[in-house]
Amino acid sequence: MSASSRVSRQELAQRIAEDIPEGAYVNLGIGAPTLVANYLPADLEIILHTENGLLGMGPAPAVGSVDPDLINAGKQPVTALAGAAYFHHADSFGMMRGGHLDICVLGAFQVGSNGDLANWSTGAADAIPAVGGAMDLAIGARNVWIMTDLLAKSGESKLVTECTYPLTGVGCVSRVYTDYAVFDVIGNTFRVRELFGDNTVEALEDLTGLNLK
Amino acid sequence: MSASSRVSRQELAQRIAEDIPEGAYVNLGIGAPTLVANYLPADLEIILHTENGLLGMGPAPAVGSVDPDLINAGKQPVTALAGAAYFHHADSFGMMRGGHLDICVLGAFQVGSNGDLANWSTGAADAIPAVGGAMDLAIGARNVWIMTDLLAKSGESKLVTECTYPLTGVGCVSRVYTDYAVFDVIGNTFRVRELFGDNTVEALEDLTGLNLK
Amino acid sequence: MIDKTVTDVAQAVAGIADGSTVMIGGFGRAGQPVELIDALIEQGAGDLTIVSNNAGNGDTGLAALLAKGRVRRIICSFPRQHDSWVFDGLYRAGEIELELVPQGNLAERIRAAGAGIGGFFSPTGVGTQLAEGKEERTIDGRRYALEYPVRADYALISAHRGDRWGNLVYRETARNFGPIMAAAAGTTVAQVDELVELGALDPEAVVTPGIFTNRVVAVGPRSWVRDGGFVGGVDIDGNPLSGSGASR
Amino acid sequence: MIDKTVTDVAQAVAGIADGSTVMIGGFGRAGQPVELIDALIEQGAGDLTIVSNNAGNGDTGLAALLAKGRVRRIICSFPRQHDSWVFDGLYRAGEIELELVPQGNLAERIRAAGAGIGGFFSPTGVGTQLAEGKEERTIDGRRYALEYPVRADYALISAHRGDRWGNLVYRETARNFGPIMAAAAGTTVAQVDELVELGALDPEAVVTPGIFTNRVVAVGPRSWVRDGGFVGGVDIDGNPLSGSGASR
Repeated sequence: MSASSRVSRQELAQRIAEDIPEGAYVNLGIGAPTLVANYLPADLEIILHTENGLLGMGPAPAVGSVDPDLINAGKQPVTALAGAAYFHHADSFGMMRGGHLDICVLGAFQVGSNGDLANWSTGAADAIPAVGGAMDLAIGARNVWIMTDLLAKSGESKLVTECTYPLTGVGCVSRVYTDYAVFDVIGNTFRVRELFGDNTVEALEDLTGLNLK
Repeated sequence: MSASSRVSRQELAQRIAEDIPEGAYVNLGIGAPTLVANYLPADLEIILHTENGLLGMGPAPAVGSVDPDLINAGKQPVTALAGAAYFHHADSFGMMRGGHLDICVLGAFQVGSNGDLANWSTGAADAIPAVGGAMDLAIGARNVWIMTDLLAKSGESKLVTECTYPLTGVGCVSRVYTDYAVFDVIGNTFRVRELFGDNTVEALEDLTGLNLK
Repeated sequence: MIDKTVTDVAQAVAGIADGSTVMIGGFGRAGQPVELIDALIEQGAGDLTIVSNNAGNGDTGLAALLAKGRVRRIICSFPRQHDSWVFDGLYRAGEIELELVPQGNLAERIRAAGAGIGGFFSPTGVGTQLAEGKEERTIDGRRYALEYPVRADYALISAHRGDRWGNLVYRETARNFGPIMAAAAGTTVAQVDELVELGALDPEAVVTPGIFTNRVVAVGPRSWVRDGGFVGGVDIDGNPLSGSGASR
Repeated sequence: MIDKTVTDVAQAVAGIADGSTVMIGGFGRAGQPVELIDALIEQGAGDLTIVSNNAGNGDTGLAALLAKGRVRRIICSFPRQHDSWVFDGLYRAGEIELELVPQGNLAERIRAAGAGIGGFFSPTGVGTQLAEGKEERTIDGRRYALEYPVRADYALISAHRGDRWGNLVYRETARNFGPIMAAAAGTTVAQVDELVELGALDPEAVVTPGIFTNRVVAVGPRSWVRDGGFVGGVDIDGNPLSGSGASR
């Protein structure tokens, strides 16, 4: 598989942004998914939710205009758009848990073909555990999309038949955007939705060890 | 028992008002308990809650200044004091259920010596049922005080060993203000706290059929 | 551009199907979406389940909807009022089902639906007729009954001001059920006195964020408010003091 | 006259006993009651259970409280941060107990305590390690686990403005846990940037009604706000941009 068959993280963010329709309420998870915001078309109104208590989140402020009271879930400075609203944590997570968000984009350690997601803990014995809003996000949006490299640094596929890492949520993922291809999770299997570059389904089967047909 | 031994409804309201300390958060139920507001000392700050969504309720407005958006739980026009706050029904009843109100004053059909309260339904077969906030109020304040005539129009005691009317709340009443005397509910019995006029415990025992000693 | 505004109340209530569950905001006159209720009557949907604190009074609004036989079932806390003759008659005739719910449980069950809570243990009503048959549990020495969410296909609510994203603010105790119903319905329709520009509502003071609102329709100012200020001159039902009571 | 204001942070945290459960507001720097935490350290209470989204970072604030060995147990959602070395060390040494709770469950459990809910079924965490041992139930086809309220003896929170009745408003995302913690504690202590006259806060926009607040202490304006307006000039921790980082 040549490197040219893989899209960059920025290209992937852009690809995801293209799939978000105007009017959608969207939560972009900490890390790579945050990049998606950079590619949302300026002429479309897409409303970003940050679970620490803001709908209508805008881009990062200039350096001198950082407001420590106005941050996102990643504790980075943000701004608020006209039409924004603030609320407390119980209201914010109720918004999520209650199924009001259209799309949430998250990172992953592993995604199971049954839609299970593992993204909060590697299960390492000496790790300091921390979960934050990961589990709430995983079950909280109507569509949970994953943005991830297809392969872990070790070369193993992050798409698996069954997750071996501790789960974040059960059966919650509907789509996975990777650097090789986009997959839908349908009926307990991964289906290739879109291939990037010269990737083929067969080549992805080799890489992942999954039956993708 | 002479009529002079009974206090009027207004006197009883005044008597109750005397027992409410400054700084208390108080809900006055629909009907007679509403009268208590008229006797709260003007120089003391006592904060009235109305469960339809207001803390810091003030007196009724003048006729031309009635605001249909600003009402109490009895759907009567009220005003809001400086320092008031509005909130929605879930927050308002959470305030009550969560034990944040100091005192709630309610009417009663019957009060049991175990503190049970019946005040929402006579159980009549053809009655249209309606409960409103009665049950939430009954269990919702740290101190539930009852304001009532001691005797029903039929002459029967409203203080009973066990309620026969449908219950509003179980074991929730701590004190009963009647036109004859004030009673505390302690350890599954009524204890006379204060006698009005020339009432005696013995005379009240005759009237109620209860052991009050 | 997101624009949730619709131009008239007929559009606002379009699509409500027979058999729907419809929440109707308000407590007394305050917060009652009177224009939307009238539009629902006009629209014609029947076999409805209504969720509302009261069951209508007089011969207008919810009472008129009931009188036309459009309501199969009502979930409410206080159907009986001095002028609830329409409901009373239907109830006595066995022509309407009633689920009577203590007001705070009703509010919390609606809130639970909006917040994705599957059920909760409430102390209200425990040991009374209204908790009969419910699962009971003692937790930390207090008795509770298990209550389930109440959700709806549509919520019809009344707010004071709104913008094209559906952000809403209310006025005084007219807030009552609006914010929780907005979150508990598949489609939330808000009538507002006034539409304002996006950004005109203070984001610190927005009570219902637009995410909960699907349609917004302006119905014009309440008669007791002029240019944003309270002017009074009405009775508790909003009828002019000097008038004949002919207004709704 | 009701006056919940106290003149200094020492009075604000007076009476917190060893063994207390103390909620501490804030998410990141936003809404962190830094002056109250410092006062709590000074006050000396130990054997504490802390409820807070994070477990401290750097060497100040909550981390300093931990470093002094005052905390027996912490209930939080995200203890691990790049600079949470104090917590990390204590945790690895087995010197602090951790109850890890998904952030939304933590928020809802705190809210339940304030609202008198005995327990609730949440879909969050079901099927994961963090719901192991919890009672599970399928309701309307969705799996839920039973969660219990989290309450506290004290809540230490930070708000923007407050009055002598304890009414509070917050600023932007600094609102986070303040309102729900205020309702969930026996004694709620709020530090505010600014005390205002009773009536100065818009009753439509009060976020925490005074009923939930027991003590209010003014700590002076945030350095990035002047005369009520945002002026910036700080980093995300509130340190002056041009400064040496010596400020807290």
